[in-house]
Amino acid sequence: MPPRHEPLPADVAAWACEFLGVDELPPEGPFVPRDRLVEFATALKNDHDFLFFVYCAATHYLAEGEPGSDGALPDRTVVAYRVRRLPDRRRGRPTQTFPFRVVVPTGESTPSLAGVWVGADWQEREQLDLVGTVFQGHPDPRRVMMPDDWPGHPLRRDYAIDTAHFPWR
Amino acid sequence: MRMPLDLLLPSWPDPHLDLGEYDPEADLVALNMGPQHPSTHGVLRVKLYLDGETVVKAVPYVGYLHRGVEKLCEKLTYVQITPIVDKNDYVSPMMNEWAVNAAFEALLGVEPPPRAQYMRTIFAEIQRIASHLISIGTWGLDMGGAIGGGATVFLYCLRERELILDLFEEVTGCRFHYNTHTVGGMRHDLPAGWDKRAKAVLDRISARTWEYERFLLDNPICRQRAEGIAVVDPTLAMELGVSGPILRASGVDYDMRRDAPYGAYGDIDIQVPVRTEGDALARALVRIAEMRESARIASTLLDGVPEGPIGALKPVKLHGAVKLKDGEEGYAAIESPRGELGTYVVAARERRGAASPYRLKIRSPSYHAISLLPWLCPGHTLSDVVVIIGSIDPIMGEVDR
Amino acid sequence: MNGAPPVAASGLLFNSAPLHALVLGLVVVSLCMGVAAWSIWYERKFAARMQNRPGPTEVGPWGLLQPIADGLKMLQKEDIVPAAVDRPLFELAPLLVVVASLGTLAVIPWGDGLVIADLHIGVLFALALSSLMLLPVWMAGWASNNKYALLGGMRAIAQGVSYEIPLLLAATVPIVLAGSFRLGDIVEAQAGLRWFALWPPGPGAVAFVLFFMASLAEANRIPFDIPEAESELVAGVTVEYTGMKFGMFYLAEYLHTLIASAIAATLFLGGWDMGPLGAGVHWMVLKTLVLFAVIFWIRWSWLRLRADQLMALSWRWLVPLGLVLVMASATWVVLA
Amino acid sequence: MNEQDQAFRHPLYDMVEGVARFPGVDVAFTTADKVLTWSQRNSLWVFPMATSCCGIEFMAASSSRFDLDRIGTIPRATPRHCDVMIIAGTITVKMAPRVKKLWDQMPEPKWAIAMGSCAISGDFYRDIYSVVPGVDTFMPVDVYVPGCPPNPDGLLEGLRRLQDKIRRKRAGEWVEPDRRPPPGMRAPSIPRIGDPARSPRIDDAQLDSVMHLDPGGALRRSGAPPLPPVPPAEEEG
Repeated sequence: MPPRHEPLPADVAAWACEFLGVDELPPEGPFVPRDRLVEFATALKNDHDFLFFVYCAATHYLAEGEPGSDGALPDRTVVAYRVRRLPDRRRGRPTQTFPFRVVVPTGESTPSLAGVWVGADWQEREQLDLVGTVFQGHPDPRRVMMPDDWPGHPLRRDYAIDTAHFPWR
Repeated sequence: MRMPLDLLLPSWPDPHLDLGEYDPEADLVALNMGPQHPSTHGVLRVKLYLDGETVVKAVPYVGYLHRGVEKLCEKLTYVQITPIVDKNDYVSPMMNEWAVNAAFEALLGVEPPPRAQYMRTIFAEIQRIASHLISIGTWGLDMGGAIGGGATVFLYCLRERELILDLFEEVTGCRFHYNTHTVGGMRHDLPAGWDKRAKAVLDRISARTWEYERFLLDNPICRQRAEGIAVVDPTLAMELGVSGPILRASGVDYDMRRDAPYGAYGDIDIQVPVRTEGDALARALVRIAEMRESARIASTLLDGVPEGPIGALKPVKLHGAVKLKDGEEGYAAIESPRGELGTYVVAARERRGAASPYRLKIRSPSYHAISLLPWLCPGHTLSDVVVIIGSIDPIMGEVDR
Repeated sequence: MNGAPPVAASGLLFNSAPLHALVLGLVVVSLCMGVAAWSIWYERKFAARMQNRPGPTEVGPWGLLQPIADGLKMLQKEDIVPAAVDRPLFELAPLLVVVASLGTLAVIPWGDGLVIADLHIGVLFALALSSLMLLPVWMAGWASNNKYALLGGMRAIAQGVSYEIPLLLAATVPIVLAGSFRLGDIVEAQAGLRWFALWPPGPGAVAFVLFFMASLAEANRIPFDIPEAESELVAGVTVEYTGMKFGMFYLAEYLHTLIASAIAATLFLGGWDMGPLGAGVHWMVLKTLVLFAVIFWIRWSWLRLRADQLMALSWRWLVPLGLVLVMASATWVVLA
Repeated sequence: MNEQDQAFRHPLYDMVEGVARFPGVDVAFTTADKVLTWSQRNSLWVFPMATSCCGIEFMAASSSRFDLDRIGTIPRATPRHCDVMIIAGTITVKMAPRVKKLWDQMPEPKWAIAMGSCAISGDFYRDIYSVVPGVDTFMPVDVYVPGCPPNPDGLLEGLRRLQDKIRRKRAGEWVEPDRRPPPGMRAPSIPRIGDPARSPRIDDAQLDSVMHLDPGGALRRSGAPPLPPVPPAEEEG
């Protein structure tokens, strides 16, 4: 049976525990407070060699009381990041990834990581467009996929899949 | 008298260049390439600001093929997703199928039987050859024109690709959009004698790759057009998340097949072609070397395909009954012809044990490669832009999803 | 000029020179138009064979009627004149482009005396008219009011100016060797298989290659077809033209190629004369068609150069080479 | 006849009509018309509106094995030179205005082929917010080539059908309009799991708000006028 999750690299996990003040990290990646996100990301990149930006994916969750919500937290977006360091053959280190997440309540914003990894620029733009997460300090906050005058953010849970857009459909 | 252009342009291209800060005497022309243009590989639109014929700023616009695949996947069962994602990277559908099913299997804790793993690996390698053939062919088309030598290159490449499509058609019944992977294994078994036919085709293609390499290296015009064009900085490429042949042509020796083995890649020794030039020619040469290597891998694996079942789950379980745990999320990636093709899945939360994902994101390599364009184009001429777009080989279905 | 007869006294088809020019002109122009049209079929078949495919097969036997179908279809197409174009120039350009190519036919000798107007500055006339092609191309590029067309027109001008000079320099070599500007004299100077492409062993052959290359550039053929590079500029200067107006550009492209082959055959390959094998129109036509096929061969097997590389090639290599060739041929004439 | 009803008319036809009043000339002109039609249908230059997967199959159709050039069909990059637009691939809401514009830029006489189920009906992207459910919602289509993607043979057959259609139209025969594949195929091929927040397909309020764009209600899906009745097939022989 294969592992469900790629194991977190031990040295980074220890550092992250210390940084976040927790004892154990979930295998899906720790939740990082928004105000310390840029600091966390910069340390990951500069001190721990995580140069490769893999993806950034935002997931929208509905608030309590709305149909279909899990009823614990307010209407929010969870942004999941994943970064990777490439194998270091001299030290015999395999390739390792490190995921981390950040919770953004709707109406608030999260700092953009485009200043840390330039690849976050386009990834965050996509999430901004499709999920509606607001990234503070993003260099180019335009829509990517949808036309500029498109109402709403398609990947939000309250957006119906067959929303009509006159006159083309 | 104006300053020479190479002095005006910043040495390190700035994708967010403010055109007001550029030379006020310059008479810039904004040229829209696309969304319908013969060499933007589909519906990519690049807005070029030209000073004479030199590009000052390039702004890619994507989304002309945004089909809402991620939203659609939230409404489908895990098993139904496979044919949908086929259409993302329409040049290598096998890879898409494997990428989503690998993520589902990892979260479900299912491991496909060895025969299925071998079949997946063989199919993936053959598919990689087909994809690179299209890539090289259309790159020739960009450099030589649809009415000219480029078309000859293109049609030679398509000639070989037809052989591969025949192989897949024999297994799955389709020329592409195979829908042959499923959660926990494969749908179609190998027909009798397929391995011999596949080997003959692979030998033939592997011999023909020398033809393409000679075409690239011995042709002075091709060398002039492609050498030193759009050199990709490896650090920038990594930060942008660019992977695959583009990264390997820039000197980064990283290939998920060897460094994070999946499928049957653990059973075989893989030589990863790496070049250090980082220019458009190097990317094409890496692709050609990869074709040769893929043919070798597939031929070797064809010798040792184990007998046994091709699926880990019972067929009755496949339809709608594959369920993941609530709230679980995970990520799995494979090395597609364009780089790391991954799937990020959040399992259902709304109704316990629902058979459809709550959120599914496809991490497509082409999307990251497109974000490289504003860095590569400035300083090159309009004719180079088509060479650059061809050499990073974007597939718009995968970029826009 | 003072009184030199514009038409040679011998070899007339009829007693009257104007009648001779009229009849021969009609025959040559219609034949060349026909050949240019059929050459589209020829090129499509040629390319198809190079690419392992059959090419046109369904329209007429072996697809032979394909150019007729194309031409008749173009006549029936709607003639769109976009609102933003410069209308007089837009309408005039396709006409001029055909006229400029057809004008060159006047001085090409197809046989002994078989020339519409036997000018004694025939070479200059031919080259001047073929470079006049640039004017309508630029007119089309400017008048279309389309950025792709404009870029195509600009490229055409730059390329034309750059390649005129090596073209003229290369054409100077046979002029110096024959000691005449008359195309008929140049052919006669090569009598007995002493082709300028072969005989003065050094400069002639190089000048032939140089002339051929520059003609390719003049006729906008690959690898020098940057004014209408489909992969970059969609269709270059013809991007806004519909129906027969585009058809005229299409035809003029082939005519120009045909004429460039004819001039090259006259200047360097001995024209209608084939030494011991006799002389006649058929040799001239054969040589022209062989050169024509070579142009197709190059077109379907090479890629396209970039605009700045094209200019660099001309100014850095071809112009100095041309100058050297002129001096070498002059030296040859003096020494021989 | 008001101006809107006047289709494009080539000046050649006016000339021809003047001459055709002389007796006996009409026979010659019928022959000439046949020749002209023959040229039209044997020189179909296509504009590949290739957006996605079907575009790859279109490329395969022009490749050595299938070779569209056999019937005189070559792809051209600019719509001004083309006769047939082949819409190969999904058309999204963002792309649709461009497709319409390119279609308008093509000179008459022109034809359109919807290649593949995405262009025909949107296929399983039909209900998605960003996808146009079939190109015939905003432009005319002459021939539908179903498949996902259609084989190159299928595309070749579609072009043959178009040639036949051109011939019969010009000969004055009744040509039954090519229809979409039957309703069973129009439905999304994969059933959906129930979506609690699902809304009706077209919101009537949204339609009414833009009614001035659509005075006759022709764009309204439910109120679309029915197709003209099909005359009974004539008996052969």
